Amino acid sequence: MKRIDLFLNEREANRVCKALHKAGAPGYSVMRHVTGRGLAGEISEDMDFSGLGANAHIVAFCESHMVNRLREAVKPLLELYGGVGFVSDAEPL
Amino acid sequence: MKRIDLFLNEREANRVCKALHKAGAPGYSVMRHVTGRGLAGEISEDMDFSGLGANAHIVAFCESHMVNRLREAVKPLLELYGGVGFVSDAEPL
Amino acid sequence: MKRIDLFLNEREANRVCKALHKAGAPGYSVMRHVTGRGLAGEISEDMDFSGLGANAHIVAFCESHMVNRLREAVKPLLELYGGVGFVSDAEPL
Amino acid sequence: MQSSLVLQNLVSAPVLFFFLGILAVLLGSDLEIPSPLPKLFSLYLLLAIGFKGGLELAHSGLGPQVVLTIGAAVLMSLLVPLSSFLILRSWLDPFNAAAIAASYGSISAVTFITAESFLNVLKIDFDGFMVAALALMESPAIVVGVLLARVAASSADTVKKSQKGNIAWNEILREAFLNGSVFLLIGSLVIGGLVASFSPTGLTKMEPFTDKMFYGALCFFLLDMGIVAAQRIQDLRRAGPLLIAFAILAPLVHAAVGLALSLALSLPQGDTLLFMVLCASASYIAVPAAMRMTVPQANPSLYISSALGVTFPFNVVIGIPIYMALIQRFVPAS
Amino acid sequence: MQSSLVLQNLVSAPVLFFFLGILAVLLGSDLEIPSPLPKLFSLYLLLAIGFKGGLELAHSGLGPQVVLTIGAAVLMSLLVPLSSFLILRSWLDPFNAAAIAASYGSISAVTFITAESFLNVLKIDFDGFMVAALALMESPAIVVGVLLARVAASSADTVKKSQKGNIAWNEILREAFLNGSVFLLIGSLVIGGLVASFSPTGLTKMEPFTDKMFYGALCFFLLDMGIVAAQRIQDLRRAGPLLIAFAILAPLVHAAVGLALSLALSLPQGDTLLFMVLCASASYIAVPAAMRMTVPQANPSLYISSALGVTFPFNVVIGIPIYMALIQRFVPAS
Amino acid sequence: MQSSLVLQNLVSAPVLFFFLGILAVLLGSDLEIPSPLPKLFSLYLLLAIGFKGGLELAHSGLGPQVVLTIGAAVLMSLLVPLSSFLILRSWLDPFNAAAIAASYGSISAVTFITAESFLNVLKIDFDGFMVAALALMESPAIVVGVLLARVAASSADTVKKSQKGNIAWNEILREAFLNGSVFLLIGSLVIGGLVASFSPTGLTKMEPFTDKMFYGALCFFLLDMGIVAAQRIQDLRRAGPLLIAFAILAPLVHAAVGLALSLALSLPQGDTLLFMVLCASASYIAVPAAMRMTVPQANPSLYISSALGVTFPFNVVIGIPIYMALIQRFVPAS
Ligand SMILES: Nc1ncnc2c1ncn2[C@@H]1O[C@H](COP(=O)(O)O)[C@@H](O)[C@H]1O
Ligand SMILES: Nc1ncnc2c1ncn2[C@@H]1O[C@H](COP(=O)(O)O)[C@@H](O)[C@H]1O
Ligand SMILES: Nc1ncnc2c1ncn2[C@@H]1O[C@H](COP(=O)(O)O)[C@@H](O)[C@H]1O
Ligand code: NA
Ligand code: NA
Ligand code: NA
Repeated sequence: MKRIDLFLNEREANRVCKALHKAGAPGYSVMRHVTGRGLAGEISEDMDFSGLGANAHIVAFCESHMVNRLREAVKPLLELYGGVGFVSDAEPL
Repeated sequence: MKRIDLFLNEREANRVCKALHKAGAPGYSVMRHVTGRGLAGEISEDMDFSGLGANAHIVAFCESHMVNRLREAVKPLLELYGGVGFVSDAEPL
Repeated sequence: MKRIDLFLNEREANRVCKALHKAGAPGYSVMRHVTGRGLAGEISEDMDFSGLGANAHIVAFCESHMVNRLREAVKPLLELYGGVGFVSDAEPL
Repeated sequence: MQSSLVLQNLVSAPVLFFFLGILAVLLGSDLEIPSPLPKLFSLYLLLAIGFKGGLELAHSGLGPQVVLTIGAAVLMSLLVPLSSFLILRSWLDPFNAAAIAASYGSISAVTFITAESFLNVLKIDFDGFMVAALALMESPAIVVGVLLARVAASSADTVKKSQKGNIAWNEILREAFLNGSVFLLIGSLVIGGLVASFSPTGLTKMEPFTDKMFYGALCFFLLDMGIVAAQRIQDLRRAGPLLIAFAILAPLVHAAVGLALSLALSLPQGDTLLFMVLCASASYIAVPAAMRMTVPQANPSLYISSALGVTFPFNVVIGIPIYMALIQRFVPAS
Repeated sequence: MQSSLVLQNLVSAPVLFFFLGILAVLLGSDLEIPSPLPKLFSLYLLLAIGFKGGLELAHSGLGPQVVLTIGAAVLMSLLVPLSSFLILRSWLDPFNAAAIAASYGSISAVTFITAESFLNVLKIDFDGFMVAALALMESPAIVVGVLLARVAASSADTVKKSQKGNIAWNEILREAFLNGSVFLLIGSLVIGGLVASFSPTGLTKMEPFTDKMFYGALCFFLLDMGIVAAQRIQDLRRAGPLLIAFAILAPLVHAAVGLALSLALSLPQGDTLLFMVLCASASYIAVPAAMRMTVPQANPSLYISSALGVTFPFNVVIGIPIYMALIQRFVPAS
Repeated sequence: MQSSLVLQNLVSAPVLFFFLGILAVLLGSDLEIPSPLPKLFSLYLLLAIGFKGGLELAHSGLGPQVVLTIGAAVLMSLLVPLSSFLILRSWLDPFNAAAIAASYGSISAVTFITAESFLNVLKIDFDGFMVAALALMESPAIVVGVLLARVAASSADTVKKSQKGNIAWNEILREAFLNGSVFLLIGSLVIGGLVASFSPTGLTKMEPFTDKMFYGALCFFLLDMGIVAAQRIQDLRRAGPLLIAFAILAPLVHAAVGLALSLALSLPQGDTLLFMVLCASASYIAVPAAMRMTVPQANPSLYISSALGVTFPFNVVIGIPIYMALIQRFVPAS
C-alpha cells in the first residue's frame, strides 16, 4: 500500500480531490489552512479573507498499483497551478 | 519505530485519544477540521456549527512492538463509529 | 528522499521554519491548531485567545543527505522549547 | 389571505438571505461562511434567545397557563418520536428510524426565531415563555430516540450481546441534557431569569447585544443555512422518495396536532404559531450531534438531510405562513 | 485646504487603525487577527454595504442620472483594464499584465467605504446608488482581464495548443459573476431593494446590524488590512520599481478621468468622490481569487502586492483627501 | 453589607455566564467556543477598552493626579513581581518563580472590565484614565520577570554558559511592549485619544461598536473563560497546595497595598476599586505568551493555572465585592 501527500493552493484543492476520486482513489483526506514555503515562495493565511486561502494538504492511501493512475490524474493540475507531491510506503492498520 | 495515522469523525476523536493513551501510546497529535471522502461518502465542515464537526486526523509515533496494543485499543472504535487507520515506518529525528 | 515530521508549540513554529529555511530545506509545510499529548502533558487549543496557541505540525521533504543538516538546525530549538521530531522514507510523486 | 402571508414571509430579510445561500450553491458560487463562523452565530442566537426568554419568563411567572403549555410541548416531544418511529420503521432499519424520529420530536431554534420575526412583522404579540417550551423539547426527544434504537435493536437481535448494554444511561442523559447547544440554551434561560429578577440594570446593558443585533445575525446565519441546506439536496437522492415525503408531511401533521392542542389550551394567535412551529420543526443541531454518539449505526446523511434539507426550508419558506393562515381561520385575534 | 483634508483623514479612526496594523508589522509585534476572523468582517462589510445600497437604490429609483452614472462606471471597468494592460505589457508578460490590469479595472470596496466615512465626517451627502456602480464594476474587469490573458497568450504562442481552449467561458463567467464576494454584494443589494420596497418594517430591524456596527467593524477590518498590506511590502522588492510607480500613478490618472466623467454627468461633490475612488482603487478581494483560477500563470504576489500593498494604502491615506481637494476646486458645493 | 455586595456581583450577567462555563466543564457538557472565536472577543475587548480609555484620557487630560496614579500603578507592576519572586523562590525553581511573579505583577484586563461593570451596576463613577494605568502595567512586569529569571539562573549556574547571553534585550523588549495584546491595548488607547481630540464626530460613530456591544461581548468571553478556567482545575493538582495558597493570598495582599496607595493618593471610591483590582489581578493573556518565548524553562501549566484557574475566578467572584466592602469602609463616598 502507498501513501500520497499533496501540497497545493486551497483554491485548487477541490479540483484535485475530484480528479483523485475520478481516477479511482478509495478515499482521501484534506487539511486546509496549511502554510509553508516552496518554489513559489512563502504562503501565509493573510489572503484568506479574499477567498484565495493558503495551502491544502491532501493525503490519499491506496494500493501500490493505483499510484500511477492517481499520479496521472494529479500531475497536470500540479503543473498548471503549482504544488508538490510525494509517495511513501504504508500498510493498513 | 512506527507511525500510525487514523482518520475518523471529530466527535469521536477524544475517545480514540483516550484509548491510545490508556493503551500506552507515548504521545499523539490531533488535527481537526479535516475533510475527505471514504466509504461513508464525502465529509465536509458544513455541520461544524452543530457540534458534529468534520473528521480528525490522529498521528501517533510509537515503538514497533506497541502497534499491536494500539491497534487493539483503537480498532473497536473505528468499527463502531467508522474511520480508517494506516501504519508506516519511521525513525526518531 | 526523506520526510521530516516535527511537532512543537505554535509560538515557536516560526523560528523552526526560519531555521529549516536557513539550513537549506527546499520547502516545508505547517499545520497549526494541532492538539496532542507528549512528555509535557496534554496540549489543547484553550489558550489560543492569549496568543499562546496549541501545537504546530511541520513537514519537510528533502534529499536524504540533507537530513543531518536539518536535524542540527532544529534539534537545539526542540531541546530548548520542547517538541518531537521523526524521519521516514519518501519519494517524489 | 394565505398567499399574501406567504408573500410577506418571502420578502423578509431572513428568508431572502436564506434564498441567497441556496442560490449560491445552485449557481455554483464559491461563497462560503468558513467554519467556525456559523458556530459563532449559532451560539449567539441560542444565548440571545435563551436570555430573552428567561427574562420574559421571570416577568410572566409560572402561572397555570405557562405550565400547561410547557407540559403540552414536552408531551409532543415524547409522542412525536414514537409515532414517527412507527411510520419510519415501515421502510427503515431501527437505528435510522430512531434517529430521524428523535430529530422530528426535537425542535429547530432557527425556525422558531424566524416565526418570531414573522410575528413581529405582522405586529402580533407572543409570550416569552414559549422559549422555555423550546428549551425543554430537545432532551426528551433525544432520550426517546436513543431508547427506541436500543429496544428495537435488542428485540431485533441485530447486534451482538456485548454491544447491547454497552452505552450507559449516563451517556444518554449527558447527550440529552448536556449537549452544548441544549446546555447553552437552558443556561441562558436561567441566567436571563436571574438577571431580570435580581439585577434589572443588567438587562438594559445586555439589550443592544441580545436584542438589537439579533435580526441581522439571524440573516447572516440563514445565509449559511441556505448554503448548507442546498448542499444537502444531493444527499436526498440517497434518502429516497419515502423519506422526502415524510419530511414534508410530518411538519404539516405535527403542526395540525399542535394547533389542536393550542386551541384546547386557548393560546392566543402568536403563541399558537410558535407552538405549531415547535411541533412541526425538526432538529439539525442538537439531535445530530447526540445521535452520532449514541446511535452510531444510523446514517447521519439521512437524518440531517431530511431535517435540514427538506423540513427546515419547507417550514421557513411555506410552512410558517400556512400555519399562520390556519391560525387566522381558527384562533380569534385577541 | 488640501493639507487640512489630509490631516482630517489621517486622524479618523479607520485610518488610524490601518496605521496601527502597519506599525505592528514594522515594529515586529506578533499582533494578528487569526483567520477566518478577517473573512467575517469582509463578509459583514459586503453584506451591510450591499443591503444599504439596495435600500437607497429602491428609494431613489432608476432615473436617467442613476443609469448614466452606473453606465459610466461599467465603462471605466472595461476601459481601465485595457489601457492598463497596454502599459503593463511594456515590461511584463501577458499573464501578469492581464491579471494586474483586471485588478485596477475592478474596485476595492473597503476604499469605497473609507471614502464614505470621510464624506460623513465632512458632512457631505452622497447617493446610495453609487453602491450599485461599485457592485457592477467587478465582473466586467475580471472578464476583460481573463480575455486579455487568453488573447495575448494565444497570439504570443507561449502556451501549448492543448492549454489554449482549456478553460471554458463557463468558468470565466463563474469567476466573474459568482465569485463569493461579488455574489454576496450583488445579492445583498437586491435583498436591500426588495426589503425596502415590500417589507419596510424589516429595515429598522436590520439597521442596528448593518448601520450601527458598521464603523467599528470597518476599523477592525482596516487593522487587519494594515497588517496584511505591510506584510506585502517585502514582496514589493520582487515587483520592481516600474510596478510600484504604476501602482501610485494609476490611481491618480484613473481618478482624474473619473473626475472628468463626473463633471460631464454633473454629479454632486459626494458622488464625484465615490466615483473617483471607484476608478482609482484596485481590487484585492474578488480579482485575486478569480485570477488564481483563470490565469494561474500570473504570479499572485505581483497583483496582490501592487493592489493591496501600494494602491490601497495610497488611496486610503492620501488619495481620498487629494481627490476631495480637487473636487472642492472643480465641483460646486450643492 | 459585604454579603449583599457579593450577592449583587453573583447575579450579574457576566459572572453568571462565567459560572455557566465552569458548570459546563464540571458536568461534562461538550459546550465549547471553538478557536479563534475567543480571540475575536479578546481582541474586541482590548480594542474597545483601549479606545474608550483613550478618549476619556483626552477629556481628563494628564493632570498631576492622573500622572501620580499611573506612576503608582507602574510602581506596583515593578514591586509585585519582586516580592512575589522572593516568596515563590522558597519552593520553586527560579524559572517558574520568575514566570509566576511576572504574571502577578501584570494585570488581567477582563477582571478590570468586570470591576467596571460592577461599578456601573452600583452607579459609582470611575475615571477613564485608569485604563492607561492598566495598559502601562503589563510591560514592566514582563521585563522584571524575564530579568529575574536571567539573574537567578546565572547566579544559580543551572544553565550552560552558552545559553546565558543567548536571548538579547531586543527580544525581551519586543515581548514586553510589542506582544499583540499589549500593543493593541496601547494602540487603541492612543487612537481613542487622537480621535477624541481631533475628530470628535468619529466618536459617536464608534460608540455602538465599542460601547453598546461591550457588555454582551464580555458575557460571551466570560462564558469561555469559565470553560477554560475549569479545565485548568485538574492542572492544579500538579501545582500543589503552596501555589494554590499563593494564588488566593496574593490578590488579597496586593489589593490591600493597592488600597493603602489609593488612600495616599486620595482616589475616589470607583478609581480605588479599579486600582485594587489592577494590583490584585494576574495576567493570563500577555504574560503567558511572553514567558513561553523568553523563559521556556518555566512550566506554562503552573503560571497559567494559578493566574487563570485560581486568582481570576477568585477576583471575579469574591474578590471584587470584598474589595468594594473594604472601600466603603475606608474611602468616603464622593
Ligand atoms: N519540500 C517540501 N516539503 C514540504 N512541503 C513542501 C515542500 N515543497 C513545497 N511544499 C509545500 O507545497 C507548497 C507549494 O509548493 P511550490 O509549488 O513549490 O511553491 C508550499 O507552499 C509548501 O506548503
Ligand atoms: N484511502 C484513504 N486515504 C486517506 N484518507 C481516507 C481514506 N479513506 C478514508 N479516509 C478518511 O477517513 C474518513 C472516514 O473514512 P470512512 O469511514 O471510510 O468513511 C474519510 O472521510 C476520509 O477523511
Ligand atoms: N509519540 C508521538 N506521536 C505523535 N505526536 C507526538 C508524540 N509525542 C509528542 N507528540 C506531539 O508533540 C507535542 C510536544 O511533545 P512533548 O514535547 O513531548 O510534550 C505533543 O503535544 C504532541 O502533539
Ligand atoms: Na418538532
Ligand atoms: Na478601479
Ligand atoms: Na497585578
